[in-house]
Amino acid sequence: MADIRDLREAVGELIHDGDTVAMEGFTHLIPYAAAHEVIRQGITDLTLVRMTPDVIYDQLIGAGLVAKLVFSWGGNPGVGSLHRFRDAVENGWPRPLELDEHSHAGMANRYVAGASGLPFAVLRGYRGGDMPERSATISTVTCPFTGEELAAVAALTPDVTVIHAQQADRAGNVRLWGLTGVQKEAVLAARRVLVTVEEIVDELTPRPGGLTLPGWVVDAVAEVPGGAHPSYAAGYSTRDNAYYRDWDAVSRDRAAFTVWLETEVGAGVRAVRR
Amino acid sequence: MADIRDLREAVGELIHDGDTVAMEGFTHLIPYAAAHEVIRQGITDLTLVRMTPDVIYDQLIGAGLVAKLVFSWGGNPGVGSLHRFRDAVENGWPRPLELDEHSHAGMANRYVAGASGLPFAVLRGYRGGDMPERSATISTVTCPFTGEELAAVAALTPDVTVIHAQQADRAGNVRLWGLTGVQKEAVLAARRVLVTVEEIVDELTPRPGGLTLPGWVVDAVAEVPGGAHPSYAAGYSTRDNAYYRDWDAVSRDRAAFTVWLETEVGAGVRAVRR
Amino acid sequence: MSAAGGATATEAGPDELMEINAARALAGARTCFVGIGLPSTAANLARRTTAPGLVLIYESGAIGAKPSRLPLSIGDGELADTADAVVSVPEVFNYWLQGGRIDVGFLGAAQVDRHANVNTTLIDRGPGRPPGRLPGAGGAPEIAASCGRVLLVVRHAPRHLVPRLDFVTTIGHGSGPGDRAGLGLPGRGPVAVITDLGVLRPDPDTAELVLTELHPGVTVERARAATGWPLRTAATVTTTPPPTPAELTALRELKSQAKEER
Amino acid sequence: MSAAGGATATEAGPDELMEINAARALAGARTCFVGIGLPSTAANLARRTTAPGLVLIYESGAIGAKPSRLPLSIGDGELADTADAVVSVPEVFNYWLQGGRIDVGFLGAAQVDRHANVNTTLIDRGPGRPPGRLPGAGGAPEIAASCGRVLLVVRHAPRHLVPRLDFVTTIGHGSGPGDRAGLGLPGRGPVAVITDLGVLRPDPDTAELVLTELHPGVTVERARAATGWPLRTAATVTTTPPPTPAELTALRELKSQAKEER
Repeated sequence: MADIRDLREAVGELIHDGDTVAMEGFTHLIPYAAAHEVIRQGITDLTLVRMTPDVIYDQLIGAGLVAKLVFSWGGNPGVGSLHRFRDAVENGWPRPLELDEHSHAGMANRYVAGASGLPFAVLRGYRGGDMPERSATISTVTCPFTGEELAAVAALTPDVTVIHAQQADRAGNVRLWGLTGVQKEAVLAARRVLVTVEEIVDELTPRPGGLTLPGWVVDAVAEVPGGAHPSYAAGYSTRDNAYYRDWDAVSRDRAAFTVWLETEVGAGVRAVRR
Repeated sequence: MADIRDLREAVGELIHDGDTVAMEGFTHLIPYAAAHEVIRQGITDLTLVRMTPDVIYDQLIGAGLVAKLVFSWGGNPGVGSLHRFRDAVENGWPRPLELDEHSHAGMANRYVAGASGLPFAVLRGYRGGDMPERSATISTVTCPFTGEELAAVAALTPDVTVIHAQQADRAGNVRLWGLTGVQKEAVLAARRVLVTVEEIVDELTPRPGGLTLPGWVVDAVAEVPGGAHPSYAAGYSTRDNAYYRDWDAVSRDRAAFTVWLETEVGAGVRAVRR
Repeated sequence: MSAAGGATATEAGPDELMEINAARALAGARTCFVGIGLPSTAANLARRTTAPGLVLIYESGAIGAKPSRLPLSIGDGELADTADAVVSVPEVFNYWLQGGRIDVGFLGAAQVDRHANVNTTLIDRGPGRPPGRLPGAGGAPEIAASCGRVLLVVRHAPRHLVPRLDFVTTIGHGSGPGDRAGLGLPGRGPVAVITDLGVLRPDPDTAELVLTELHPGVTVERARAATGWPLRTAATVTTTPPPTPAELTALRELKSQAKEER
Repeated sequence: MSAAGGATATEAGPDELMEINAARALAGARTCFVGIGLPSTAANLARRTTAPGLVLIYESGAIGAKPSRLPLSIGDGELADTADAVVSVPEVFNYWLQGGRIDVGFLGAAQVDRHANVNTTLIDRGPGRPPGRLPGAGGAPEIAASCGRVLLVVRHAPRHLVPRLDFVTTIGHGSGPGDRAGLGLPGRGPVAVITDLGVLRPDPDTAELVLTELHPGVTVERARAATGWPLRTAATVTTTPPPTPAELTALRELKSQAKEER
């Protein structure tokens, strides 16, 4: 069963320098508070995995903690570019950022393979484009029945997956509802799992369209009300669209970002250790 | 959008001699009424697909309508053998029955491949046993990343899938809840889909743990209260366990079965046409 | 209400006409795979005008979403609340998109070439400079592969309509007729590139994008000057019908609701 | 209440002791993949005795089912109603079983050979007669492959414990040590064959099933006579501890509830 923990302790125990970390959430339920705790603790040399590395990963990349990004779409949804991401890729600031780049279908299936204990997944994808030759995790297999050549993508098995959910009970059973994205697969693909929740309740109420992750597939649960802000938690909060818009100006400028990091997160930009 | 139809008409229009037909439901929500309508209409030379061909398929096989069975476990759950199935396999009565035999994991993944528009699925299965050499739909693929050899199973794409659900609305949107088994995959893998429902309602109420199949993936919906009997429909009925127990005696004897078929379904045993 | 550039209270600006044209292109479609931004605007406008029964499928997992206002993001709560079904992201891509259940996909692009191939990955900025980074593929390669047909929406300018892509993110028609079949791409691929000047469509014989439609008042010469390759014209170039008052009202209502909520 | 053959109000019959032994074998397990019949009886008994926190996973999709009575079928409504989560059948097999999340799997068998391989497919009935048909594999091949360990439960008789299988449905230990690793089977495979006379376990060196435990009053000779191959005994053969009153009461309550509902 999952331990109910303080966020600081849980992050410190579960996430280590050099880990491959997936923080998932498709616009909804993005685990910002946990990411900020990673920044505060200066956990670095991370390989970050996420289908849509939006502002949450822009912040981690800008803080200098990320060596590699595995992703399929990196933008600030509805606003524009991720400037810290671009600065790292284009200019190596504050450190170079290695990329492993996929399509959404490929990333989703990589998590499915990880959750299924398989080394790869099959899809009809990537055909004819330039992506396969840039990635060591895209290959092909031939159907033994039809002879069709299909794309194969390597399984994702993060060291740690972090998600935010609405509720957990005291045994660490986790309940989330609304758009639940690829979170179940990201959790089941990972070696260790940290879940922040809006609320710990005595009993989880069944609810339409939700899903439950049993406590025995979760390592730690931390109660962090508002832990998805500026994204939202259906039933608890709405998306802070102004934050995403304002991020554009903050993130365009290294100095403005550095001030933001110090004042809002309480951390400095890290140099590359290695 | 799905047409709301009379069961007799819907079966007659959607299911044809020689079709590959999947009637799914894992103990729960088994579409018996539709199967009995198939028997009454004498639709024959069928290839039947089902993970657990229980009493519903024993009845179709005994009626002489089935040329081939694709399955993973053929028994009367909690009671014993399927005697009509055994009589067909062991003695060719009333006609020989070709088998394509899989494990549950293989069958489930064959539906997944069909639903996904892929020609095959991959699993870590069948290793070391005698099943692969008896089936043309089990093969292997090699992981291009790790070199591991895994089982490949051919996609299932039934001509028709038939399921029973609790409710549909007037646009043919279907809602089922409780144990929903492999029904979504069986529906999405099929070329045509017939759903019988306990009730047609003005509006589908969201409900925990349920799933909705949009009307535009369903060809016809027929209102058939009790259409899953002797299996059950959670929220509407309970399983008629006595029926399953009594089936053992009815089905052990060809004459008793023939009487049952005439009196309960209103049909005779069919000779092989071809 | 501040209407888009060139628009007045009763006349559409070029961006508005592009959006309305995109919605019109959904007439007759049953299902549409919707990305956020202009595709979402067009699809939601279509539900209010040309395609009232259109089923919207968002890659975030909402199937049959019926938002009462324009969603601000692909994961907007309104999408889940109004959907017929909410499924996982892998299921959207595997069972619904790859399963061949979606009629129309919309794609935006940084670069489109003359065979409607798309780049959303990076921009070459010349020797000695690192390429400019774009968001990447998202769902585009598989949307373009598996939807029944694809609509591209892009502003008409030489930097968007280019002779050669800096990176091939997504195949449209490859290098010409037969390429899609050779690659085993199930859908028909791009059938139109809708711009703020008009519409390009693939020539039936060569699969090269040719000018088939111009907004009122736009000349062929202007469209050619805004295209990065020598743009050919179809035998007949039609003029985009001006928006009906109903179209314009519906579009502006949608967009003003979204603005107010920001 | 009609107790099982040989049982009295305070003493267990051989079937009851087999069921209680199966429940005991679940002590320390966190998760169990449950088939209907004896495995379900044992797993539900374990939840009431040796393993109160045991998570029951049914192949019908119920994860963490906590039935208040013995389910009559694998798709019993009680399973969904009491489960922590209900998932699809493909998800059970892919994410939960193949994903390596299940400690113990139970299997029944028509035939078990000396290396704990299993036949549930067909029985050879001699020349000129077609083989007798059994239900088939069900979940067994992948349960035996992927669960941390496997318990086989079978009546002790020469027709069930055979020198050679008529069909290899499910691999236990293949032809001996190293075979599982060679086949890439992730779990440890069968660790015990629980019968109505005692328990066979694989010899640590040869992986051959040897007699390690006998029910009270059962002799080695009787077990040997009921085994289809020359059965060896472990260095020490223990005697199954008689059931505690709590075990016997819990078992009989479970089974009488099930009978009443029939």
